[in-house]
Amino acid sequence: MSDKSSSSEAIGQADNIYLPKLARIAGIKEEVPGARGIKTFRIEFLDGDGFEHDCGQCAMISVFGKGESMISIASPPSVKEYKQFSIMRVGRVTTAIHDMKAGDIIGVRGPYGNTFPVNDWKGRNLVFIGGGVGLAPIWPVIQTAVANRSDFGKITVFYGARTSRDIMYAAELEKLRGAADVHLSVDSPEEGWEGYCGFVPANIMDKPQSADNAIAITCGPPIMIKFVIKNLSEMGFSAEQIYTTIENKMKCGVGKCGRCNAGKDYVCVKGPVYSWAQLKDMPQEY
Amino acid sequence: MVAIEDIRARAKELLESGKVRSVLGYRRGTASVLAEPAFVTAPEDTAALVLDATCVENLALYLVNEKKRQKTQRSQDTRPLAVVAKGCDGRAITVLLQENYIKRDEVVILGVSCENGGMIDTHKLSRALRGKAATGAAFDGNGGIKVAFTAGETTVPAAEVLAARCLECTKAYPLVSDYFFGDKIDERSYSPRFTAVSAIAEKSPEERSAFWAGHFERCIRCYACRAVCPMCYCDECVVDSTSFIVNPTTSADEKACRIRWIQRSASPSENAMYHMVRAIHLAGRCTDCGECERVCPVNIPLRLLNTMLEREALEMFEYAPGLDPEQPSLISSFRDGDPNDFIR
Amino acid sequence: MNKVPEAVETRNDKNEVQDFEPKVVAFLCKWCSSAGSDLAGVSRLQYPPNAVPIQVMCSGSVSPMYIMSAFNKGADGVLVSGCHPGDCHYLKGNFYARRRIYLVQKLLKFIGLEPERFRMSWVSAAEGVKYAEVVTDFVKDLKALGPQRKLKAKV
Amino acid sequence: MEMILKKDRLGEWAAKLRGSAEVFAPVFADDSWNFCKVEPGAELTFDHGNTVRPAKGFVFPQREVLYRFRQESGEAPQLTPTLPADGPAVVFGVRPCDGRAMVRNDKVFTCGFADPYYQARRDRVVFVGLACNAPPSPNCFCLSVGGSPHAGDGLDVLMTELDGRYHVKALTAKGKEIAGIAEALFDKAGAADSSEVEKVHAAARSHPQRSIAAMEKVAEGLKRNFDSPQWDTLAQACIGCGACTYLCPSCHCFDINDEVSSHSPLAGERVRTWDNCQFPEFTMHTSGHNPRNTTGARLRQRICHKLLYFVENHNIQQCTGCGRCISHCPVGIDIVRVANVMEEAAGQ
Repeated sequence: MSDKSSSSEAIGQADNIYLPKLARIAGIKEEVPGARGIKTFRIEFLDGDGFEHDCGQCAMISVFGKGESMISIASPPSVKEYKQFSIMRVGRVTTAIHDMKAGDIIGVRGPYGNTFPVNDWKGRNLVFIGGGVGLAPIWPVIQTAVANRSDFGKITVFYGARTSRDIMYAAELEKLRGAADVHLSVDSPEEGWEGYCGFVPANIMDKPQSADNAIAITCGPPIMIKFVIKNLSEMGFSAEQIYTTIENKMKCGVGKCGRCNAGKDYVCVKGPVYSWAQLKDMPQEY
Repeated sequence: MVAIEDIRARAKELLESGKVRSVLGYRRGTASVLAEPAFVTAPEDTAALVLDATCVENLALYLVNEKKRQKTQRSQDTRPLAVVAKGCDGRAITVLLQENYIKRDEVVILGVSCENGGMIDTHKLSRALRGKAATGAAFDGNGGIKVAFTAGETTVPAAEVLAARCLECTKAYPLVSDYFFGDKIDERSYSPRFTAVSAIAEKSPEERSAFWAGHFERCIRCYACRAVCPMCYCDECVVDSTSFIVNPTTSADEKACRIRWIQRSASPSENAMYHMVRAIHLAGRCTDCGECERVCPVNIPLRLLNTMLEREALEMFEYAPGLDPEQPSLISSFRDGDPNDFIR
Repeated sequence: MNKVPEAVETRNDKNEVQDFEPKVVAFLCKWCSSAGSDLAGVSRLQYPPNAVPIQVMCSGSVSPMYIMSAFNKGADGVLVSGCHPGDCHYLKGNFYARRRIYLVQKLLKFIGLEPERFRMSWVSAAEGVKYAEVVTDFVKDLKALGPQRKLKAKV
Repeated sequence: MEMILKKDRLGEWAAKLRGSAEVFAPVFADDSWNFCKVEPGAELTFDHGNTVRPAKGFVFPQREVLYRFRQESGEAPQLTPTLPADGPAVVFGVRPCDGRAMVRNDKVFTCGFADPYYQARRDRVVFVGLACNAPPSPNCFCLSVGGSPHAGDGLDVLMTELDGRYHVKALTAKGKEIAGIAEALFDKAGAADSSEVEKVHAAARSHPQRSIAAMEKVAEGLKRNFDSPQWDTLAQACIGCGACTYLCPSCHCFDINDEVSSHSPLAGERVRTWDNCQFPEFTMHTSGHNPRNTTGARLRQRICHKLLYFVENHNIQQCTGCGRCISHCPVGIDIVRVANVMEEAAGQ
């Protein structure tokens, strides 16, 4: 569902699908320090002509002179004044973004990909399972659910990171405690940490969730998703009840450059959000 | 002529005795006039092995590919590979041994002599048939090659269709081999060595510049020349600055600070850089198997770059590649007599 | 680092190239040639400032990649300068360099680049004068040749 | 609108067209046929079989500058889109398989998100097709993938060579327009001409060519054999060189990179270039994980994209049977053999 954004002659025709819109970095918050750090960027479109998006969609972030990379939009659709991206420093473009400061201008084009069907989940219990920077793509769904708390049943959030220093959205997770059960975990024990020690899939086995009238949404390193889905199935979750978002290398974001397909679907157009029912029949090409 | 039955019998014996993991040879292909590489593991399939003027591929490449494949797939079968090797292919294997990319006990070399024959050149064949594709080519026994194509057949003088490297070849048999087939003929009746490259070298600088500018402008950077070259075995090519092999331990800094030596687009300046850097990396290593020139879809005479450096290495440094696995490489050795007058 | 004058190419009515300032990239071995160029500077020798010096640990460490990349990025001339044979701090670096630079020079000449654009020299730490002469002579040759366009990336 | 053009008037037609467009035709140079600009007075002959590089380059060039960026320090970057501006072009001697590939390329580039660069070039080029009286290459198999030696889809004009003259049939408005420019050169096609064309086309269809036994079972075979070890044996000789996809008339994969010309002020171009699913790092994630890291997986992607995925998404094969990927593969990887192997496997 591509939203027809307002045309802006100054920058170029609106129908040039490769031309990014310019946006200013309004705020930067360092979530996780270090070489593989995570920073959260809030960006505001120049002269207000941005685009609308929905939970689960992504956008191509452009650093001119370095390149582009596809990042999930971490702010809920209800927030209009900025778009939020939480980016881990992993390569050429992400390092360039991490070196930027507030006020710098980047390019953003999108929104790309499909969405989490949040409206179909009204009245259901929601189980969110995030790992590392994988919390960002499912964060808009959590925010939307908490904002319309009465529409949903029990909300549980599992989130794990390598060490306590690697936990992102720490403050926001604490704020969630009222509206949802939050279970944090770190991979290996460290002093001063009372929460669960071990990988995320083990954490959910440690606190089994009931499968009836529930939807599980997970995102994280591919190895984590694999074991989370296995454990959820053992708990009785059916394939239709498990949703995830997969990551493939993307260059165009509009289903043309032929790079991100898993089987017959281009993940940038038909994905990245899939239910395990769809994913398990698709070739293992992600 | 080399009796193909001997090669088949030896290959069958090697497979049945379990001495080798598989035999790399040639068999009739379905795609074009050329024979295609055959990876024979079952003894009975050795009957399909052939050896004629269309067996142009340099099978040393598959020693490199199998070594890489074994590294990634960690297969336990460590028996050697048997490979059919012509003169130029055998010299390529010798350079791989010299650079100990492969160990001597990892390969069983079935050396074959081209005797007074040689391999056809698909570009010359296409020129002789004015762009039509040939479906068959074989020596007719008295200095000509019988060429079949869809609408009929014709005979062409061998010199007109044989590859330039075969016309200029002075040693049409490998020096290092475990088994040898055919007789070692030294004087060959075709053209003197380095004929093709001398013809270009004698041109004026303007003509040479226009010659190469025209070719580099047409290059589509499909990297077939690098992919087919047994000497280009680096996992990460210095020229591949936009897409390089990463593994989970490659840090963000390494990826961010990677120097882009050339751009991804196939513009003349970037193509010239790519071909020159590849040529200089092959100095003293290229054994003139001619594969880079054969596989080029836009017919760039790449062999000229490598044979020019080969001639310089021979005349100025008395260095010939692929003769002895123990000799030091060209670039990592020197002599007091090396030319010095160009330094002023 | 002396600032290289922008290559101002002005053509007069007879279309001759006037006061073209060639851009030269000079790879200078730290132990000899770079010291030689410092000596030239310290002794206030007057010579054209066109050569941008890049100090390398040894002329043997100058990869053909650097030379070709310099021409690709628009250098009009490239100079590689190292210690005289026998003086090399690493004993054989310059011998390896001699062989490799010879091959690069032949390759550049073969594809049609003017041979005068790529030069190698031995300049010891005591030869400030020689360094100035080498650069002056080199820039004179390059001025005659005009800007280098054969390998330069089109912008 | 069917007409007859005497062979010796072909040059005049090209000359008239050159008034308002650039004229391209197959030319034999460097031992192979390729589309080149036809200089005034140059002789125009059509005994080229098929060109090595397909007509794809006219609508999807190997290098396309998407836009230039320039940023003075402290200010917002200026982006200047660089939509293609070259003039109209007329390309002679395009074979029906290249024409049918244009229909596939149109589906990729104009459905869903419309690509303005492709559209700008596509609107300005006129493809004058030439029917194949005899198979141009020993590896042709257009009949197996629903095409034919005289198919007109994707072309603006279809010419058929008769003795001493060409039967010219305008198929689209653009075709009618370029025929109209040189109205006087053409004669009306009579009933005799039409029946001769029918005979020639029927003869062309009957010429033996390579064939994929049961095309309808191939897609099923590919789906069932997705994890079969046969992919590795079929691709064992593959060297991942990319010639097959660069020369394929319907391959459209590309890469987008920035080419910086100056750093202060920052200036450069964002460029789209051809890319290739046979290159190992085409699908390499930044983490180093590569969903397709063997030649077998990459060959499977190429064959399945052509004969399975495109069928599932658009119910037509993306492959038009020109045989270039077979003829120009350095090691003889053969899509027809792979399709037949997978089709037999569908039987078990």
